[in-house]
Amino acid sequence: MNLVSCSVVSNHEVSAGNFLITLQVPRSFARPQPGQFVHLRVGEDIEPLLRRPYSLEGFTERGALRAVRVYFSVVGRGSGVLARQEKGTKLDLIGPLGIGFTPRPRRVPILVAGGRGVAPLLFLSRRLRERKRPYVFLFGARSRTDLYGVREIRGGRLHLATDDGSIGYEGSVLDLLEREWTGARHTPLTAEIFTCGPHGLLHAISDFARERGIRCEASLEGPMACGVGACRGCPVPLLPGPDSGRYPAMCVEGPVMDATIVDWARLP
Amino acid sequence: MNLVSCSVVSNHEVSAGNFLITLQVPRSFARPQPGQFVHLRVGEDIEPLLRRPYSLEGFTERGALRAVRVYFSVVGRGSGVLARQEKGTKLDLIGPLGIGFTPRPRRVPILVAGGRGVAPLLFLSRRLRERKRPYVFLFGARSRTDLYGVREIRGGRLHLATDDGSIGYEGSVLDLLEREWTGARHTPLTAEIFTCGPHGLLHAISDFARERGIRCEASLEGPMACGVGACRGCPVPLLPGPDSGRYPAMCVEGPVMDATIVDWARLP
Amino acid sequence: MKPSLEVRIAGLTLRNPVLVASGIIGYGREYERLVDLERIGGIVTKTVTLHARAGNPPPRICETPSGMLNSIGIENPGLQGFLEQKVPILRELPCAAIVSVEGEDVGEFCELVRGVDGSGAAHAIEVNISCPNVGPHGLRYSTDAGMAREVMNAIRPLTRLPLIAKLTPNVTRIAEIAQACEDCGADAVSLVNTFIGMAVDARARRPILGTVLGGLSGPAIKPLALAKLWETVQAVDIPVVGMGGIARPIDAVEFLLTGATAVEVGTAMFANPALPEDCVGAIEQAVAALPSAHVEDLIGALEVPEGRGVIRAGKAARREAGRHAS
Amino acid sequence: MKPSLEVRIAGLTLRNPVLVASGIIGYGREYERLVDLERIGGIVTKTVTLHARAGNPPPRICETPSGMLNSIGIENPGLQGFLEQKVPILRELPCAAIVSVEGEDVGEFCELVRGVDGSGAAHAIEVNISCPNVGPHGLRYSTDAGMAREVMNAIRPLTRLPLIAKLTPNVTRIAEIAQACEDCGADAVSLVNTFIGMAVDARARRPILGTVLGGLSGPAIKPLALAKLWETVQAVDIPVVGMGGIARPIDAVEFLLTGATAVEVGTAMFANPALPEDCVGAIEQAVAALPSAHVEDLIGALEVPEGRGVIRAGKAARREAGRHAS
Ligand SMILES: Cc1cc2nc3c(=O)[nH]c(=O)nc-3n(C[C@H](O)[C@H](O)[C@H](O)COP(=O)(O)OP(=O)(O)OC[C@H]3O[C@@H](n4cnc5c(N)ncnc54)[C@H](O)[C@@H]3O)c2cc1C
Ligand SMILES: Cc1cc2nc3c(=O)[nH]c(=O)nc-3n(C[C@H](O)[C@H](O)[C@H](O)COP(=O)(O)OP(=O)(O)OC[C@H]3O[C@@H](n4cnc5c(N)ncnc54)[C@H](O)[C@@H]3O)c2cc1C
Ligand SMILES: Cc1cc2nc3c(=O)[nH]c(=O)nc-3n(C[C@H](O)[C@H](O)[C@H](O)COP(=O)(O)O)c2cc1C
Ligand SMILES: Cc1cc2nc3c(=O)[nH]c(=O)nc-3n(C[C@H](O)[C@H](O)[C@H](O)COP(=O)(O)O)c2cc1C
Ligand code: FES
Ligand code: FES
Repeated sequence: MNLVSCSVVSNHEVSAGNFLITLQVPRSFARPQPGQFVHLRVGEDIEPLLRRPYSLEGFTERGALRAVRVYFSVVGRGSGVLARQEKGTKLDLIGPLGIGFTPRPRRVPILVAGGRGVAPLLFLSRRLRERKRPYVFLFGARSRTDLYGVREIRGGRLHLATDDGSIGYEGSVLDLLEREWTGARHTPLTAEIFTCGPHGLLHAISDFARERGIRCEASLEGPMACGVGACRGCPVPLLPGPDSGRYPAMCVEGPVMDATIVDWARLP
Repeated sequence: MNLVSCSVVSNHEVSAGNFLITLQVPRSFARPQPGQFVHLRVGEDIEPLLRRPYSLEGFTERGALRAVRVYFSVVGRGSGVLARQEKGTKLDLIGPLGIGFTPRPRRVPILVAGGRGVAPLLFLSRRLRERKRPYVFLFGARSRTDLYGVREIRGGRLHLATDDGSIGYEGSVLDLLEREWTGARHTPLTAEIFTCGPHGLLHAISDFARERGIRCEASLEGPMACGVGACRGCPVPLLPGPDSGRYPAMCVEGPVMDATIVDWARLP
Repeated sequence: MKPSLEVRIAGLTLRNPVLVASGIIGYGREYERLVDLERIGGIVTKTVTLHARAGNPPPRICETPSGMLNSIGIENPGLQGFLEQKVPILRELPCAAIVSVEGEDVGEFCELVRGVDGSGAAHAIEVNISCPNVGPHGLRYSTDAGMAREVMNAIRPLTRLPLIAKLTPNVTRIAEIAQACEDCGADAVSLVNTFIGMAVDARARRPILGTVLGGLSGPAIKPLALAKLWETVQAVDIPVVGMGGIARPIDAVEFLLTGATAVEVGTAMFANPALPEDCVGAIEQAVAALPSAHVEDLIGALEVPEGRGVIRAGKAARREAGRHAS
Repeated sequence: MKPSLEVRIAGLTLRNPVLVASGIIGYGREYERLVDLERIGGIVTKTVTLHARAGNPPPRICETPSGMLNSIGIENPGLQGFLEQKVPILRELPCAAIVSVEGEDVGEFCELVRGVDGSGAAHAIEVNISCPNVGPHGLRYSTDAGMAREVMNAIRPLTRLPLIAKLTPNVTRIAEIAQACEDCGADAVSLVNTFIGMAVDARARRPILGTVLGGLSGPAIKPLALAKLWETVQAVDIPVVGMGGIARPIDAVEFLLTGATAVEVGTAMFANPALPEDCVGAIEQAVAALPSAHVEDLIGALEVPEGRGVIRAGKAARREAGRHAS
């Protein structure tokens, strides 16, 4: 983890309101793991006051160029400023931060993405492919235009779901997961789940996993101030259990966590 | 006076840190007088919170195009945002506001400009020229690159002064005024002064005028909130005299005021 | 059909809960071409004092991060000037005219209330016991429940107009002052006036304001204003008028949800004179989304999770309790 | 030669007047790769309580215009955990380590002070009688001069470490609390802790913070913090540590000019971890511009025009008066 100054290599709108920004980072920026995030200062001004956390969509090392990519939606002031940053602009970021996905050997990773939550899972799928590990990628979104990155998903089995049925299965990616689980005869000893998406979806998936004793890691989101475990502003509420008396900090004990112990109903 | 939405016709840096912005205004924007100002919202965001007051450098009516021009320096957050506004952007402004210059018939107007204070005097000089009234224009600045608009000053006698002597007289425009006054044998009955520039200069010029009984109007600057006389946030301190018990509001009783009654030392 | 947004503050019925705060648009005329007063609930005038005031020396305002400081010092024409010059304007207003007054002592408060009452031009009186910009007097009344009591007790018998006591947030417990006002016959309280603040020009090594201290307003204080409102609505039964930092239309809804019966729009109007009208629009939308489509059901309707249950704030909670009891 | 920026707070000599505020960078380690602690005066630890605290339910933070609300609830490992896990870290710090403590009653304060004193790792103790996030306890001590007295009287005999009482701004007269602390042996006071605030999600009709109320910090409060500082430096003779909203390097100079002997940098560090170092740079520049090149001549050097003369604030004024008298 380091504070580094980076410059915008490119920043473009890939679909309505969704941007892909590529930032050149210096050598001192450590090689990130899928699921890790960067804490980005979107501009130089006092306002917006805080950095914004973003999962990495990818990391490139090509000759002298070392770059990270972030796939983001414009939802408020910070992301609005970020969307306006043009090629060549200097921004600074702290990263890579947090704990990423930790696939276990000899299990089939089932990646379940909801909407823009696809970003860290794309990163993960590329790593799996580099290591020639087969995987399953289930991707649900509102409509086909929101299915960012599908063409990049190679080396794995891909199933799509859209709410409007414009492509793939018409319905929730949760249905895809249920079908995949029974259809492919996965068991908690042969497969595990990695997921990212809206909290409602993650909640449902973690219920699914807990009921069946499946290992399930989810990438969480929530407001952050410091991003490095100092301020204790990003507590993750846990379900009753051995650890439930404390609040792990999402930024250092996450953002990827065992989904089955998170108390989703109390997460902002 | 009206609240109007306008769009940026052009905005470019005419010299280091100094911009000329042209804003198309609708029909409902009244024909402004030289010395009047507009109260500009430099962006859509909450921050900066207040509008920024700017004197008009000019007003154009050509066919369907009705536009105002503002000549401004980047000195802080608001002007910084304004400098980044590109062609086509919508901004809103309130105007025209305040009281402008009021040249009297049959007197020679001597226009004394310091630095970017030239803006409203350029506007005034164009009006005088339209009315075929002769005038004298004394213009002082730090260096020749700061002498914005000199080529436009026609129909009047022009003298330049620069601090660094890069063009014209080396020294203050105040010296030019003293020379002009004695050299051309003006008297308080034959000439009057209109001035705009840094407060230090205006202070000196108003002392010059008061000592000689010359009518002298200066365009003032200071922080403003409402711009329309409601908030009482822009008081002009007056010298001891019949009116000194009250604080005229710069935005409605100015910004152009009788310079000889202003207590410059107490003006922010 | 548009839902009715009418709210009542004692005898005063407002077309809708959006007012313009005192000190922002003078006595209405200054902004007449910028605000459509027919669309809003009313305006509160610049505070009137017994004697005319020239106000404080410049500079009187200073922008701060998401806020501004002011030290106007209640520049106003005094009661006599008000009656002569401003009352005719108020009579013509197409919305409620609430007249703000401030005295240096109880006697002055009485004279002011009598004068304003007699003018016939006021729909209500906002009793400004909260201005931080006029030396010890304002602050004395504003920070001491006992003094607030004295003022309210003295003026209450002098008028049948609704009396709205405007409170300062510069106190440890605003609810105590609010209760004192309620006890002594205030029909409503309004809050907050500005927070005491200061700005420094480090290069010149001088305070920026001519008076050193001034009052902070604008979006910067919205979280503080909401907290003071929340504290107050839980302590009194009279309507509370909320303000402080309203800058986006939805902010007005936040104040109503927290328990305000009406809101006053202040500083942010300088940038956006249409803001009060936009606030009416946002409230209209929020009310239309309610099953009942009643504006009262927005007021205090904040859902506060507590343990497993959900409690409701202030008057809304009491209303609910009443319903259950009956 | 660079001017010396050394300042003293009772027995504590700081390399320069820039500290990091409590609750911002934990106990130093969390930020070790982001801040060069060798360049700053010191850090104040996250507040330690007697028993470990899990903190408040989420959400605990919320951005507001130029500010943020927090309701962390003093999540910390408790005195025992502190002694075991954090003291070894503090010993290694290349700057002063000021340990912040808060008790729920006088007895807890005493145990904490004894424990921290005994650890040998603290250069000073910041006595947090000002946290708004731990229910009535913190607030009781913070808003009542009598309670502040009780705490200070009880702990003063227990340690020779400098005691810095950290004050809440959520009171009518902060100077009274500061004087009470001074009377009872505080070596310094620091201010301000956060202002009580609240945020509402209008669409969800819920408060945003899990605790409804939280503490406001960041640039939004800078004008308020400066005003509280100004009030305090005129009331006490002990050094005052200023903070609240420092976000640009020059802001630190504003606090020194207003009368602070040192400053603490808080919220804005989350965006810019280099801010404390940058503040040192700005102070260095301001000191170098003084004829004396002494940092003490910056402290309280604000020139306040009053009538025709010019007065100086707080300690600077008294120093000056002393010089003239002698
Ligand atoms: C570990 C992590 C990884 C993330 N990865 C991505 C990503 O890859 N792509 C993407 O589009 N978004 C991602 N987010 C969410 C993203 O951080 C927020 O959408 C963003 O901060 C919103 O900022 P804003 O200023 O546009 O919105 P505003 O609503 O104006 O933000 C106001 C405040 O709320 C906080 N906030 C609001 N919503 C969220 C949220 N959902 N999560 C965290 N903070 C929030 C902001 O950080 C800020 O402090 C991630 C969040 C976390 C914690
Ligand atoms: C009637 C009038 C006419 C003006 N005409 C021009 C012009 O033609 N060209 C030009 O470049 N400038 C002009 N100014 C000055 C211009 O308004 C300020 O330079 C500008 O507001 C600074 O804004 P900022 O955000 O960049 O600076 P900041 O310093 O960030 O502004 C902070 C606050 O201080 C106020 N402020 C700071 N300096 C001044 C100042 N000198 N005058 C008024 N307010 C100030 C701002 O309005 C704002 O509220 C005029 C001012 C007035 C009152
Ligand atoms: C320039 C200015 C002048 C004000 N004058 C008065 C006044 O005369 N009387 C009063 O009660 N409040 C006055 N106020 C306070 C406002 O009415 C309001 O209480 C405060 O500004 C908070 O609201 P806001 O943040 O929306 O501005 C004034 C505020 C400003 C900014
Ligand atoms: C996230 C956070 C946690 C804080 N925790 C503490 C704390 O434990 N003890 C304390 O005395 N102050 C705490 N504070 C208050 C700060 O030390 C400081 O007094 C306040 O934030 C004002 O300064 P600022 O505006 O520069 O942040 C905390 C502030 C923040 C933002
Ligand atoms: S954001 Fe500060 S601890 Fe996680
Ligand atoms: S700026 Fe409001 S009265 Fe002039």
